This record gives sequence, structure tokens and C-alpha cells, in this order.
Amino acid sequence: MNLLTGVLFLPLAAFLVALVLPRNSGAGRTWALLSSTGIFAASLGLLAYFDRNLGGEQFGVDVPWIQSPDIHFAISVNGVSLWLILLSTFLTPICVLISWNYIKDRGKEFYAFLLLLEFGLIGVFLAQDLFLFYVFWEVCLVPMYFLIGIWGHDRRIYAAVKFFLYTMAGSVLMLAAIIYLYVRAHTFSYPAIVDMLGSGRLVFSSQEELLLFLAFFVAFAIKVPLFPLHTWLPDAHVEAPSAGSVMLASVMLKMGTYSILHYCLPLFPGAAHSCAPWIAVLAIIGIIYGALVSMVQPNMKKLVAYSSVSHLGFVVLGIFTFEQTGLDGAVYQMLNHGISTGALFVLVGLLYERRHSLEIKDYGGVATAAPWLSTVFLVTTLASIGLPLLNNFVGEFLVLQGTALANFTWTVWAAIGVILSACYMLWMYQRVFYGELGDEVKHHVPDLSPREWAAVVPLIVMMVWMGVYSQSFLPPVTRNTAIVLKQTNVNVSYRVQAPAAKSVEVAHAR
Amino acid sequence: MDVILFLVFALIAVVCAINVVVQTHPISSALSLVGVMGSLAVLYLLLGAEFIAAAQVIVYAGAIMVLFVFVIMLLNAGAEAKKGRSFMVQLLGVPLLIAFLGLVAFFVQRMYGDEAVSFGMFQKGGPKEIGQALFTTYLLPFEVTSLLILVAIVGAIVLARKEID
Amino acid sequence: MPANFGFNPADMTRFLPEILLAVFGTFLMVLDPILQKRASYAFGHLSILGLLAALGGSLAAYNNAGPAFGGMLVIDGYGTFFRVLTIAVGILTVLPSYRFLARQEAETSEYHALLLFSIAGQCLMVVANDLIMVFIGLEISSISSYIMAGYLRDDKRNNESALKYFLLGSFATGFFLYGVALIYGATGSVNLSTVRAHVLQQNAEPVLLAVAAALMFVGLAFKVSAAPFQIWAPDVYQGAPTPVSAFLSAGPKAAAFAVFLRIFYTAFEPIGARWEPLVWGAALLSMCIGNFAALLQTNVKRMLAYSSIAHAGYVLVAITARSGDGAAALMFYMASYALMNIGAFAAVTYLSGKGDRFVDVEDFKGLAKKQPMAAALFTIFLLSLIGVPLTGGFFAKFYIFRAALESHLVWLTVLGLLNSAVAAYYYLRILVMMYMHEPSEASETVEPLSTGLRLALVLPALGTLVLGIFPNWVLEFAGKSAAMIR
Amino acid sequence: MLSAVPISWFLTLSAVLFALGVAGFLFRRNIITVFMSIELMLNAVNLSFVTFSYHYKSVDGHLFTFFVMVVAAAEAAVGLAIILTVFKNRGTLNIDDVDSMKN
Amino acid sequence: MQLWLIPILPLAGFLINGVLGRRFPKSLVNAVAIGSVVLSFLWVVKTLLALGGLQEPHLEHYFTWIQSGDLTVNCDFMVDRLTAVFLLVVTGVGLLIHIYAIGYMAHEGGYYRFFAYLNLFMFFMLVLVLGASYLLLFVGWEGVGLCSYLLIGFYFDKKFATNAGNKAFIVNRIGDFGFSLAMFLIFRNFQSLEFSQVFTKASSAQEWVLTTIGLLLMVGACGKSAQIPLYVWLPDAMAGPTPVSALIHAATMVTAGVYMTARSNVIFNHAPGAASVIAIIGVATAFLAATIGITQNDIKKVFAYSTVSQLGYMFIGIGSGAYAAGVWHVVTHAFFKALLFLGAGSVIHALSGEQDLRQMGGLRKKTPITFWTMCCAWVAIAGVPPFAGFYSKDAILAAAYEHSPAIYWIGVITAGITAFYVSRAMFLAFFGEPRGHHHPHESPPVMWVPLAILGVLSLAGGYLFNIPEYLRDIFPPIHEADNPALVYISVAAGFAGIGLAYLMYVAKPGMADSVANALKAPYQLIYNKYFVDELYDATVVKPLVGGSRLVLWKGVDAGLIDGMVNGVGARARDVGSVLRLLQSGNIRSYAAWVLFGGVALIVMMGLAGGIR
Repeated sequence: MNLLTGVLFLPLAAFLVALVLPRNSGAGRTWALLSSTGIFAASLGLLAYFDRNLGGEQFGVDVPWIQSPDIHFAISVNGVSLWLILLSTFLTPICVLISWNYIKDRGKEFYAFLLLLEFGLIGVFLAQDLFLFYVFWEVCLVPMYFLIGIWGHDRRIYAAVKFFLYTMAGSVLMLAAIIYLYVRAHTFSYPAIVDMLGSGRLVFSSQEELLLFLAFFVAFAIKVPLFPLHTWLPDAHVEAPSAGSVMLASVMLKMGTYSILHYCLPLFPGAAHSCAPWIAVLAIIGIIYGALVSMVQPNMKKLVAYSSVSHLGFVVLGIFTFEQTGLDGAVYQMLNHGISTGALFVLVGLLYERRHSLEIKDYGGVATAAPWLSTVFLVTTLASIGLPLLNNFVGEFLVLQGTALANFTWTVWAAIGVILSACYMLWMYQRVFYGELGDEVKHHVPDLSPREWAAVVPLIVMMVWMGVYSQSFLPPVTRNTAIVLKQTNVNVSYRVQAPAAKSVEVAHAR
Repeated sequence: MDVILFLVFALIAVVCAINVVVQTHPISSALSLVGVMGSLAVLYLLLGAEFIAAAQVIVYAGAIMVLFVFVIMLLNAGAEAKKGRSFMVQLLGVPLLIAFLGLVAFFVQRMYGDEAVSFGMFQKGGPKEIGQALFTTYLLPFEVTSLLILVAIVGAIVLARKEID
Repeated sequence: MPANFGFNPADMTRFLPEILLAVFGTFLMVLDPILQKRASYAFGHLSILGLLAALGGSLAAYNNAGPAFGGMLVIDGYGTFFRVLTIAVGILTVLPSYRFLARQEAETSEYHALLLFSIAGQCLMVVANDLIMVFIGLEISSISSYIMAGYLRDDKRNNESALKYFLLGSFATGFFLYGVALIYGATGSVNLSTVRAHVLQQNAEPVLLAVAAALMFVGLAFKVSAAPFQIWAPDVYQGAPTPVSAFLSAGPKAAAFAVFLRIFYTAFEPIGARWEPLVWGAALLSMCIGNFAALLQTNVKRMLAYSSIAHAGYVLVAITARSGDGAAALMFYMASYALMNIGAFAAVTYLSGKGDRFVDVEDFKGLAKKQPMAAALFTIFLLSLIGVPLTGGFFAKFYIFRAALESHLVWLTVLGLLNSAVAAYYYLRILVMMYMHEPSEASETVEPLSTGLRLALVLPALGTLVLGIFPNWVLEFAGKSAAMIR
Repeated sequence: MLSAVPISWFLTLSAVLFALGVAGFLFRRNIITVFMSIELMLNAVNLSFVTFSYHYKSVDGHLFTFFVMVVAAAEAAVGLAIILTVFKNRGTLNIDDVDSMKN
Repeated sequence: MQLWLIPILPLAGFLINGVLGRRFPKSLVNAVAIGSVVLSFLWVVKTLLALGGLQEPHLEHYFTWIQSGDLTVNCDFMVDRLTAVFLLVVTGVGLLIHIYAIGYMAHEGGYYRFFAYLNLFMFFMLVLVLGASYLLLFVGWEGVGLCSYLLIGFYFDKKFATNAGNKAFIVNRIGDFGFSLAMFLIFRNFQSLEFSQVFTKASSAQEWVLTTIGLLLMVGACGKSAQIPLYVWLPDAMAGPTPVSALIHAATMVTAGVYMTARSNVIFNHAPGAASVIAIIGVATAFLAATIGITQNDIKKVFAYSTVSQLGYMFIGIGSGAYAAGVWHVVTHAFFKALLFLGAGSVIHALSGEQDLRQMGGLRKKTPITFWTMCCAWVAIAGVPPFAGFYSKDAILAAAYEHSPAIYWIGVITAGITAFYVSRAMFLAFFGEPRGHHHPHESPPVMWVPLAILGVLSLAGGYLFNIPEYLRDIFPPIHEADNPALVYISVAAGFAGIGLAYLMYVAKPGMADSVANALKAPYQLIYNKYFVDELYDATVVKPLVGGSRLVLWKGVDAGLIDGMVNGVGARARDVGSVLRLLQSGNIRSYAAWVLFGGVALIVMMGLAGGIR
């Protein structure tokens, strides 16, 4: 029992408490705000005690959970997951704030699900046992399903079911691969398996490795989402309530990218290397395609959703450069996307709360009616299109620089996405905020209230901070990605030297 | 002699069984079934199963079939109506049955091709042997069948009695 | 052997649960005329008492484990596990039946007596080590089930359900029996241990044995509603009284699977290479038929019937694995499946109202708004049926597919897991109805949870969660017992 | 001319009767006849038991036959009761009419 | 030396005005905005004085901005003589324009916002010139683009303004695309983005690498400095308030491309191919923009095309290796073009917003100060010796002649056209009879004082500031023929342009129209700016938007991909609907299935593995 366990289980405890609160009172939201802020404070403690000079995993906890098969409750935090956890704990209070008045029906349940989601998300990033990882992976699914399905917009059910099934379809393959790994390695422990791979006690034939890699990768790619597995995302985003969209875009998508980084690379370096060109091409297609489709969306949330496809393409591209710079950029971009796209969804949510529409054509002239809202939105827009001194720039730069080191042609194509991001975001901004002030907007769109300020300001601060002083964030990331790269490349050199692995197991699969 | 006996009663059994299947009126089927059971009893004797042969006649032909006939009478069941509807069943059923029969017969033929049965060769099928087995080796199943019968009684009562109120 | 047969007191202990069940069942009927109708709940209490006693009995029997009645029965961990399971299923069937029977104004004493008898039959099956004992146990269980399926004799659907179940069940039993006969022919015995010994010594005719195995497969696959013999299940589950459907989908099925595994892992284990492809195919077929056909169902009971076919498919995967792990996985699966399925049916019982009026998926609309507690508990069962982690259903699937992969059944695993993704769709539909729609007539008018129903929902829900979070307790026992079957 | 009947003839007869029982189940429409077909199947199995008993010169097969008879009796009681309720509710004994639940 | 104070002061101004400005009185806004720039300017002066001769660049390290793997980007500021020149121009001219704006914007809404943006612009522009690495330069580069966007779209309720803003930003982004690719290549090849390291390593790099980098840098410069093919945004950018046009779209921001290419001189020196491309682009832009300038009727549009054209000159200088000349032209152009714009602003102000030359006329008497100050700019841009434009333009043309006589000749023709269109604008605005229905009035001192100062600079700037001499250490003078004839020819071209304009617009006012009618087709082509906007719209924008909507979104995304996803679901249901047909409800058919299964099993079990 250490701080990390505390951070993980606090949301669960808060969830359980939320369940027994009286219905139809404000108790749910108050409790959610208090507890999620407390959890954030606790996670800050994690940051404080995290040794930035050490690479690798820290705060490790390893308790046997189930004896046979040997499953452990093993969690620890590294330089990458640390930030992702902070991102989750940071955004949860903000989600509570923006739902404060918006969620009127069954509020208690809403906040309970939000806390449960937080629990699952933190767990995914902490798990060091593949089985535990899968458990958390699926646990995230359920609250999000309800958040979309119950409190979403008109086509919420379609979106929720699609979200669930899509993710499920991917993750069952991953489950098969996890079990297969266990059968081969006799352990679910991720560090142990990596160690075995590194020391040659566990060798996969290349066909085996490829299939396992794909099984993991497809599950993650759906979550990311990587083109062409992305179609659940626009639906889920559009239909989800603001808080759901925020958590979905900001943290849930990172489950996929984090897992690619944390699992796909060290576990299957050979396959990762051989698939990298294909994946990079898909990522680049995603970048450009997402941007182009985003450009023509009539719906703000859909627009932001497709922009996520584009942004996450950068992350995947960065990971598959196998360059330190690219990996760092990818991680940084995950955080950036979490902050800036989260903020976009928060702000779009605020607009929706006012005007009850997500259609761009229903707006126009908001800048006159709500100058501060417009300003904040503008800053977020600029962050999202990668303006220097705001967060996304650093990430995009690192990713593209890493890509340039790996394959300059990729960079050329990917950089087109940077141009297009300006097109779709600014075009939307123009249509929503600029222009003549219509009556509807004039009467229904007031400026930010103090509560909304409280939700928005931290996000803006983070955008600037991360853009101006990335050294607050990057060093732990770098230490961790260096380890990942080492694991990836060491294994590759090993694989080259090893005698041709026996073609086992898969051959007699029936 | 044994062969003739066998052939005669086997033929009766088969003909009666076919009759069970082809008759449209249940009462004809029931009576044919009694015929099958009777001839089977003879064959049991041939195999040295005296007790079983008796039980066959008393329990099966006597009790169970009477129950059937009773119910047929009670429900005043007539000849069944000719309705199509089960083309698929016939299409599928006949070849399947032939296949089934062929397979089983083929296997049986291969397994027991040369052993022969002759009357009186096996004489341990009398009541004494049966009784002894029932109360020693088969004590448990024997006792448990009582539960089975209890269930049957309860079931019949539950389903068939009139409402009390 | 017969000569030195004597009454052995230990045998009675080992046979205690069945005795207790039979005694309580009889006692119930004796009390019927004495207690009259007004005390109808008393029969429920009594039958729970009887079941609890039997539960104690089976534990006592396990304390004194070993063969009984000259090898007719074998009291081992495996058998005890299933004895406890079927008895637990019995308790969970009685709980929602209080309300159900009261609602239908039906006789209670016979209902409970039949339930106890049926469970006695199942207990007998799972510890039987002799095919004739299996057969008799199976018949006791089945005949009681036939009656219970048609218990509301004025209900057309009940009649039809009972008739279909009875006719097809007897038909399949005919095949099973023929199989038993052939085994007797091939080996000269129907005692599983003896048969195994014969088979191992190559004394038996392998082809005859194979045909016998096929015929027994027909009978057993029918009882567990595995494809291609699943065909009766949807109609029967739909038509039977809801608590009975719950019982049918859990108790007899668990017992049949127990027997299935015991027979195929002991007697037919030596010819495993022959039957494995068949079970492979049956597993896949069951999963596919169950899941895909369920996609379009609107009647919840029928949907759950198809789902139970699909789950039979998953369990067959465990049998296909042909390993100790497979057996343990099957045991675990049956435990969690029984809990979640019976819980799901209890939820249906709760909502269905008099005469099972509300059994459509649409009727669940808005239940979460009106009865959040019931909806939440139902949600746990549905998530478990989907196989979401931290529920028993997930671990159950997990163990099964682990066993399968350890036996190199890669494709079966992949297809099975994909199937479970398909299955998610129809379970989600119920969740959608409960949580994401405005209340329907059914949820508007549904009465608050009665104590029996509350227990019938809460207990399996707790069980499902416990199996999902601390599966060790059950799994360890299952692993140990499974290792001993052979 | 054979002096003794080959045991396989008995077994084949049993198989024939079993098949005819199955045929009766498949082709008859009257529920009672269908039920009788099941009895025919059980009888066929009994013949097998007795024959095998002869083959092994053991009494066990007879006992099995005996138990099958008991089961058959119990089934008959319950089955006929079920048929009775069906008839009471539907007024028909045609098996094809009992198909209200499907798909 | 606390270089960081230079940009931080305007940033502070931006933050104060931006956050609190709405509640401030105008005077306070002015104090903050102007004060910060004044302080910044003074700090620049103080710094430069303190640094003295600046023989060696002065570098200050603040903190590490980005560190990942081999890549380290420091937040370092650097001052050398090139930077010093730009610092003075930016803060000096910037200050004047700030002051001017007090008057010009006095009656506009969003007053505080305007000054906040201007301050922000100053911040980024200063970061741009101070940054000691490409990435920091890029920060400023993008930042000024942002401010440009904000200020162009300052009247955000006007669609054309916001459209122009978007266009500016996006076209700039295309340029930045090239710039960033150049950066990536630089790091890939030189493992650093610091100027000092890059240039050390660049001299020994392969030529094709440098050529590629150079061309990509030029793409960036084309965007920012409005060169072909990316110049299209600048004329539209006139939608912004006039001081903005003066500051950003004439004096400072658009010269960032020149700064960047001049800064990268080492690369271009080793990549003659890329340099030639720059020169060609420059001369083409100069000529084409000048021709368009002839036909425009909006006074700001005339000057906008003029700016494009003059920027082309600067690139001729850069491309010809005469970096110093290019920078010199930046300086003089900053003076006279800022003056022209501010003067135009004054005219517009005088006419209450009228921008059409055809509605002006005779303003010479109504707004004398404006007229005379603008005359200073007129002579400067026309290349009349010895005013500012003459020096720098002459230096460029001389260098161009060395590089390629053809460029020189086109440059000379362009100089003539330049003189012509500026004169045309001047004549139309200030001479003849008033044509509009306005009541012009002279601008307040707060506006004309900056005009006057700029006027002086336009007249004497070339003589006072001998930039090539100052930058001698950085840009060694290239060998150029001392051919006085070249000077005479270009001066003559300038006078010819003025003369022709006088003829057409003052002496014989009807002549312009008759010429236009006589040359209808070419006139229309030029008047419509060679239909470049329409061409871009038809070949890039429309296909991209339409294609994205119809093909990618509706077709591929909704149709194909999502269709497949939903199709999987639908097929699953189809399978289900077939499977449920098995369930006929008929007991006998069920039995048939059981039998079928049984037989199948027996066959498989019995026959599997063969019958032994």
C-alpha cells in the first residue's frame, strides 16, 4: 500500500460513496467535485515524490491476486504514465465543473460513472500485469458506454453501442494474444516477459510475433483510433455529453497510444519494425484524411472528433519512427491533445449549453456576444493548430523532427496535416465566432460564468506552460522512452543473432 | 429351430413396428406396438432372459400400453389429418434413417459377425439372479427408481388433476 | 463381489444430499393438505431449508469422500462441486418463485417438491460413476423438469414448452440409451472406471465405442443444448414459467455438463483424438448459432435461451481442450454461468408480471429510472454475460480460452472471442432499454422488489462479483478436483 | 442352414426397430403415436441390452432393461399427462399444431 | 544585457491590455501600449549602445526549451549587426505606427484589443529577430502570422475581413510548411538548429542538401514575404486597419522572409541553384505585382501590390548574393512604405473611410501635411536620387546585373512601373478636382507627427544608414561592376514612370481610360490580378473542399468505411435471421435435426481415423 495504490483506488472509493448518496440532490456533484479535486491533489503528491532522475518504473506494488493462473495486482508508474495519470485526475474535476448544471437527470449516477471511469483510466496506465491491464481496459468501457448512452444527444444509443462493440471487437483479439503470451511465458507480468524476451528465454517465431503484434495493435489502433478504424469516434464524440467527450478524447484515446508505446514496441520489436512502414502510412493517411474530413463537417463536435483522428495520427507516426525525438514527441502530443482537444470539447460544450446546437451554421458573431469565451476558444484553437509557445507545437515539432530522422518522405506528407489543421480550425472559428451577431446568439450566449472560468483557466494555463517550458514535462518522458527504445532495439539485434526460431505452436493450431 | 423362431418373431416385430409407423390411427399403432413387444418377449426368452420376458409382457404390454390405449380412448383421438407442412422432415428423414441404420448395422455386423445365439445357452436370467443383483450390486439404482416413480406420480397429479376450487 | 455386499454406513453419508432432498420433497407433499393454501410461502421456506440441509449434506459427504454403493457413485471434489452448484441453483430458483407462484396463484407444494426431486436427480448424476446411475439420475431430473416446464397447466405456452421438452428430451434420451447399450456391448460394463480400463487395454471395439460415444454425445449435447441439438432450447425456455426457465438453463445444464465431462474425460478419454474434432465443431456451431440468432430476438427469455446455447458453446471449448485446466475451466464456467444466468432470469421474473406478460426487450425500457436497484443488478448479470472484467463471466471465459490455447486451439479461441464480441450486441440492447429510454408500461407498473426477489438478485450478483474479483476461492478447488477426475 | 442365430442378427433387429421408432417420431403427426415411437425406440435398446447380456453371459444387461422399463413407465405417466393438458388447452393432438413458439 | 526585456515589454503590454484593457480608459491603454514599445525601443538603443561595435554576435542563454534525444533547443537570444538593424526598424517604425494608431483608431471599437494585438505583434517580431536558432525564429515567424491574422480580421463582424485573415494564415501556413521541412532537414543533417552550429556545419555539407534546404526555406519566405506563388494573401490583408497594413504588411512582418533568407546566407552561398531560384521568384514577383498595381483603384491595394513588388526587389538582392542590399531595401522600404500606408490612412481618415482613388482628388490643399509627407515617400519609392529608395534599389539592381542582366532589365522596367503607379495614386488622390462627396479634413498631430518623422527618414534614410557598410562583416561585399550607366538607366526609368503618370492623370485625364479601352484584354487580365485567386480557388480550394465533402466524408468515411462497419453488423443480423429459421417451432423438424446431428456424429466418429 503506497501512494500509487491510493491514487488508483481513491476514485473507486469515491465511486462507491457516490452510489450511496441520495438521489436527485446536489450531493452527487458536490461530492464528485470534492473527491476528484482530492484525487488530483493526491496525484500531485505522486508527482512530487516521483524521482525524475530515475528512468523506469517507480512506486511499484506487486501483490499476488490469483494463484493459478499466476495473476498479480502489479502496478507502477513511469515517466509516461505519470503524466497520463495526472491528465486524467486533472481533467476529472474539470468535467465535473462543466457538467454542473448541464446534467440534470440522474446526476448522482453520472458523477459515479465519471469516477468509475477515472478509476479505470488510471488503472490502464498503471497496470504492469497484462491481465490486470486487460481488466482495466475493459472496465473503462462500461462507464463510458453509460455516459454516452444515457446522457448523450439524439443518436446516443447508436453511438454508445457502436463504441462498445467496436472496442470490444478489438480487445477480444488482444485477450487472445494475452492468453497466448501467458501460455508461452507462464506469466502475465509485463516486466518479466520483457525480461525474458530480452534475455532470449522466450523466443517467438516471426509469424507468431507478427500475429501477436497485430492482435495487440488492432485493439489499440481501434482505441487510438487509427485510420481506417476510426468511424466510431465521430459518432461517440458527437453524441456524448461534454464531460464524456472530454474524457474520451483526452484520456481514453491515449489508452491506445500509450499501450502501443508500452506494449507493442517492447514486446514485439521485430514485428513492430517490420510493420512500421505500413502503420506510418496509415497514420499519415489518418493525418491528412482526418483533417480533410474535419474541414467539411457541419457539426462542431464532429469536426473536433475528426481533428482528433488527425492529431492522433501524429502520435502513432511518432511512435513508429523508433527515434527518441519521435517517441518523446508522440508522448508529448498525447498530453497536448489531452489538454487542447479536451479544452475544445469543454468549450464546445459550453456553447451547446447556451445555444443548444452543435451545428456551426447556428452560430456566428459569438465573439461580439461573449468576448471572453471567444478569446479562450481562440487560444485553444491556436493551441490545437500548433502555434508556437502553445503546447501542441512542441509535440508536433518533435514528432515531425523524429519522422524526418527516420524517413523524410513521411515528414513531407505528415506536415501537410499541419497546414490543413489551420484550415479546418480557423474556418470553424470564423463561422462560429466571427460575422454578424444573430438574435439567437445574442440572447442565448452569455459570456463565461465564474464556474466556467474555473474549468477553463487551468486548461489555458497548461497550454501555455506546456508550450513555453516543456522541460517541466519532458525529462521523465525522455527517460522512459529511452528505455522503451532500448528494449525495442536490443531485442531486434538479439533476434537477428538468434538461430531461426522453431516454428512452433501456430503450426498445429486447429 | 432357433433360426426359424428368431426369423418368425423378428419378422413379426418388424412388421408390427412398420405398422406403428404407417398407421394413421393411434389405436392401430398402439396395438401394433403391443405386437412388437410380444414378439420381443419371445426373443428375450430365446436369449435366456426369462424374467425380462415376463416383465416385458406384464409391465410393457400390460401396464404401459394399457395406459396408452386408455388415454387414446379418453381423448377420443381419431385418425390424424393429412397435412403437408413437413416436407423437409421427409426429405431429410428418410435418407438419414437409412444412413443411420446402415451405419449401425454395418458396425454391428463387423463386430459380432461370428458369434451365434442358441436357446438355453444362457440361463442366469431368472428371477433369482435378477433379484440377487437388484438387492446387492444394483441396490442404489433400484432404490432410486422409487424416487423416479414418485416424481412420475406427482407429475401426473400436478398436470392432470382438476382444479380443486 | 455381490456376495460380500453389506450395508455400509459410510455409503449413506455419501448419499446424504439425495436422501435429504427426497425426504424434504416428500415431506412437503405430506404437509400440503395439513398446511393449506394460506401458508403457501411456508413451502418455499421449507424447500430452502431442505436445500440448505442438502448443502450441508453434500459437504458432509465430501468430508467422507470416496466411492459408494460398490462404485455406483464416486463422491469426489468434482462431484461435490456440482452438487453444491445444483443445490445453490435450487435455492436461487426458489427465491424468485415465491413471488412468481403467488402472482400466478399456483400450487406451491408440488412445485417445490418437484424442484427438490429434480435437484436430487442432478446431484445423483454428477456423482454417478456408472452409466445406469447417470441414466436414472438424468431421468429423475428430466422428468421433474418436464413437469415444471408445464407447471402452469392452463397456460398454452407452458403446455407447448413441456410437450416439446418432453418429446424431444425422451427422443434424445433414446439415443443416449442406445449409446449406453453399445458401450455395454463393447466393454461388458457400464461402470465408467471399468469402461476406461477396457478401453485403455484395447479390449473394446474402437469403432463400436466411437459410435457409442457419438450416440451418448447426442443425448448429452441435447441436455446441455449444444448445437446441433440446441434446437429445443429457445422454445422451451420461452414457454416455461420464468423461474423454471432459469432453473432449466442452470441446474440440469450444469449437471449434464458435469456428466458430459466426466464421461468424456474418463471413459472416452483414450479415444479423445476421435471425439475432439466433433466437440470442436459443436462448440463453434453452438457459439455461432446462439449468438447470431440471439441478435434478432425480441423476447428476453428467448434471447437468454439463445445466449445459453452460445454459452454451452464456450463450455464445449473447455471440453475440447482435453486437459485438467479445461475441466477446471468448465467447473468455474458453470458456476459463474449459473449465477449470472439465473440472476438474469430472476430479473425477467421480476418484471414479467402476471402470466409473463412483459417479457419483451422493449418492456425493459426505463427500468433504471423506476427501479434503479433492480436495473443495476440486472446490469451486473448482463455485463457478466458479455464477459466484462471483474465479473465472473469474464474470468470464466478467460479460463476457458486459456485452457484452449494451452491445448493449441488457437482458431477456436479467436473465433470464440470474436463471438463474444458479437454477443455483446444483444446484451447491450437490454442495457440500452433499461438505461437509455423512457419507462415503458412494464417498468411503470412493476411492483417494488420483494424480499425473495431481492435476495434472488442480490445473491447471484454478489456471487458474480466475487467470482470476478476473487476467483481464487472457487478456482483452486476446481483445479484440485479436476486433476482428480481421471 | 444355420443351426444358431448369429448375435449380430439380434443387434441388427434392434437397430431396425430403433430406426423405425425414430421414423415414427419423424413421420407421425399424432402426439400419442409419436410418444409410442419413443417407446419403440426404448424397446429396441432393451433388445440390445439383453443381447449383449447374452454375449457376456452376465445378468447386468437384464437389470438395465429392467430399469429402462421403469423409466419408460414413469415417462409414460408423465408424458401422457402432458399430452392431456395439451389436448385440454388446444383441443388437438396434431403435433404440427403445437408450434406457437418459433424463430 | 537582458535582451529578454526587449520582447517581454511589449508582451507585458499585451497581457495588461488584453486582460484588463476592456475596463481601462483609452489613455491608460495608450500609456500601456505605447509605453511598452517606447521602453522596448529605448532598451534596444541602450543595448546596442552598450554592445558597441558588435563585431561578434552577442548571445544570451535563458533556458532549455525542448530537449529530446539529440535534439536540444535552447531559448537563446542573439544580437549581431543584422539583428540590430531589424531591432531598430521594428521598434522604431513600430513605435511611430503605434503613436499614429492612437489617432487613427480613436473612434474604432475594440480599441484596447487593437493595441494588445499590436503589442503582441511586437513581441513576436522581436523574438523572430532575436532568436538564436531556427526554431526560435520560427516561433516569432508563426507568432507574427497569428497577429497578422488577428489584425486583418480585426473587424471580425465583416466577412471579407475574416476571410482575408484566414487566407493570410493559411497561405502563410503553406509557407511555414516549407520552412518547417527545411528545419527538419537542417536538424537531420547538422544535428542542431542553432544558427552558429548550423552555419559552421553547412559550409561543408553536400550541395544538394543545401539546395533542398534553401528551396524549402524559400517556400517559407514566399509565404511570409508574399512572393509568387504565395503572394495572394497580402492584397487581401488590407482589410485590416491601415496602421496594421503599415506596420505588419509593409514595414516589418513581410520582411521577415528577407531576414530569414539573409540570416541563412551561408546556406544560399553554398547552394547557388537555390539562390538563383530566389532571384527569379523575386523578379517575377516584382514585375507582376507592379503591373497589377497599375490598375488597382483601392489606394491600399495599390500600395499592397507595391509592397509585394518591393519585396520582390529584396529577394532579387538576396538571390543575387547582395544580402546587404536586400536588407538595406528592407530598411528604406520600411520607411517609405510605412509612410505611404500611413499617409493613405490619413487620406482615408480624412475622407471618413473612403479608399477608392476614383472618389478622391484634389486633396493636396485639404490635407497639405499628408500630401507633403507622402511626397517624400513618393520620391523615395520612385528611386529619385538621393532619397532612400534610390540607394537600396540601385544597390540591388547593380548586384542583379552581375548575377544576370535579364533580371536587371526586368528590374529596371519594374522600377519604371513602380514610379508610374505610385505617381498615379498620388495624382489621383491629391491632384485634380475633388471627385467624391466628402468633406476632407487634416489629421490630428498624433497622426501627422509620425508621418513627418517617416518623411524625413524616407528622404534621408538611404544616405544616413549605409547598411551594407554596417553589415560588411556579416555579408562581405560582392564584387560588382562600377558601372554608372546602370544607375542612370534605372533613375531614368523612374522619371519616365512619373512622367507618364503625369501625362495620363494630370495633363490628359481621359487618356488612362482610352488606353485601358484600347488594351482591353490585357487590361482586364491585369485588373483582375491575372485571375490568380480564381485559379487557386478553382484548382485547389474548391476541389479540396468539395472532394473532402463528397468523396472523403460522404463517400469514403460515411459510405465505405462506416458502411463496412455497419455492413458487418447488418450481415451478422442476416446470419441471425437465417439461423432463426431453423427454429420452425415444429417438433418433428426439430427431431429431424437431432437425427441429422446424430447421423453426422456417427459418421464422423465412426469413420474418422478410418475403420480399422
